[in-house]
Amino acid sequence: MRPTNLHEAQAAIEAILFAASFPLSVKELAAAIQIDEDTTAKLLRELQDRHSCKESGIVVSKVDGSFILMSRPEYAHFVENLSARQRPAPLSPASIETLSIIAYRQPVTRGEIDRIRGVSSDSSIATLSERGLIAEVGRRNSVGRPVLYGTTPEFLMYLGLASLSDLPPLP
Amino acid sequence: MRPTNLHEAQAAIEAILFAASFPLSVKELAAAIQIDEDTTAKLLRELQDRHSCKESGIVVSKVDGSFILMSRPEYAHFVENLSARQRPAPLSPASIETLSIIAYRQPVTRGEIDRIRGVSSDSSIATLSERGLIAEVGRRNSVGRPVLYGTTPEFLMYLGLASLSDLPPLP
Amino acid sequence: MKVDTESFSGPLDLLLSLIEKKQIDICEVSISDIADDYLEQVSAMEWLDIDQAAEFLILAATLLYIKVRALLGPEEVPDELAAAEEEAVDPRAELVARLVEYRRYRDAARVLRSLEAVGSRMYTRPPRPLPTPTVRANPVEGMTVHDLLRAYLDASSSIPEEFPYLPADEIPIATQMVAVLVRLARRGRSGLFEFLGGAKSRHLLISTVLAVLELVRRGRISASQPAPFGEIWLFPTSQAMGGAPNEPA
Repeated sequence: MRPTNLHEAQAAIEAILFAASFPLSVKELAAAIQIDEDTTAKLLRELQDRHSCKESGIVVSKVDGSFILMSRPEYAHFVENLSARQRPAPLSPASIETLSIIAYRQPVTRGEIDRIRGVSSDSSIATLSERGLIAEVGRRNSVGRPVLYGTTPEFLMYLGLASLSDLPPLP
Repeated sequence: MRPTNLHEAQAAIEAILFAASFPLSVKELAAAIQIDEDTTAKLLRELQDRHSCKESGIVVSKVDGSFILMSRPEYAHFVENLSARQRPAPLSPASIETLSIIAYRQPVTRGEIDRIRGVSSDSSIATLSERGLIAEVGRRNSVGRPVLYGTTPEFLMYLGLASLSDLPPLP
Repeated sequence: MKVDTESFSGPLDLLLSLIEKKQIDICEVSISDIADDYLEQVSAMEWLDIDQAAEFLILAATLLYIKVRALLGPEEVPDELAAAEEEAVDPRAELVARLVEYRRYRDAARVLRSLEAVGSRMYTRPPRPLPTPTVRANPVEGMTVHDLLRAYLDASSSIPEEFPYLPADEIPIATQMVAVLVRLARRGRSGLFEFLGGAKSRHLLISTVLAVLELVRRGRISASQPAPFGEIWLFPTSQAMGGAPNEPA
């Protein structure tokens, strides 16, 4: 299916550039919207003009003969403001549970965690590892040599614990 | 440094939304551009309007009270023409049925889902969790303390809904 | 006829589609009529695994049970069956209620499917890392060790939810398959209702029906019903005694 008019064709180019993860050539864009390369090049120039005023937060950049959308460099410091304020999302209930099992039973395998929770804990283990709260601490000497997990020094630091023995005792 | 005028502020919002590529709240955006939340909300509405015509390949979507830029759905097939973005495989009949039970009855346990469907929903729940459309949201305060499931913001994005209250009423 | 198991999300989906094909209201439907359609479809299915088959067969057993009850009439229900029934609610009413509830979510799923067609085709920008903040944020902000203790106690008191159909003391289907084969080998033929009438509990009844269905499917026995609503006769086939009943089909 082709765009029905040139306005639509230009919007389609914008949509493609937005969703693409790398710069695209006139040839590639022309093939995607099934319009000849000359018209595509003309539409790209117009799109570049439309985004060239300061009222647009997005610009069309030409890199090595290919096109890519970027945020306007003048506003880069606002983007930095945002990232400086970004707080990681709070841990999900599943991740807190997984962390608690690792904290109290370490070293512990994935299988043991899953058995206690009654559900798969794969994504929780990934999140906790990514945040540096748990780490692989070895392998169990049993069939399959499963990985053992334990908490990290950062875990103690962030929870204000001097050592694991400061965890509240189990009733 | 603050934007010198409202045009610049609006462009800055657009630049931040483009760079972030995840949903941002009015509060987060207001903090990043150092402008009050009311004005930020007004600028966001204007930005949404500016992108609402078919000449724009990008739209401003509201998901769960936060904002994100997305490609206009009318141009999806052009985006998919470039192998960079593959259309996600539609959910299986069993998975979409499981998803609808979770969406309308959340928070809900695995046992309740199985009872309604008359079959085990283990593999559907695994698929939906893996695709980030559902998540564990806690445990029910009853015997066995079963895990409760609910939908995620990705679920809203996946179906193009602004909030759960926009779900069509249950037949 | 080959029926694709993937085209139905489960036994209730299949049953509901059969009812809707006849354009009958769920509450008015004759379960006895529908039971035959359902069994015909189920026996034409190609099973991927035994768990999946079991889910469809359990409903088949329920349908047969309702049909048997309807055929016998209240005064003819054997004592054992009547006793088993007293503890349970009317199986027909129970099934209709389940179908009505299931239908709401199946229909809602159709609506979600239409939303999926549009929503899933709005693409976000591929995520790229933002400029790295200079100070690393606390990954467990707002959480205390007491939250951790509570979470641990919560998780360790959990019991996985069991699939709610088959009671823990179910009679293994394989055991009943052996029993059916042995009886047929001795007598040459037997009536289905005779088998079912001997069931001492609802669980045994279900296992027996499942065993019979499984044996028919594997070609170990054959079944015939000479007259409508009459006795269903079971016969051993030439392969009746070939191999253990629990070997893969």
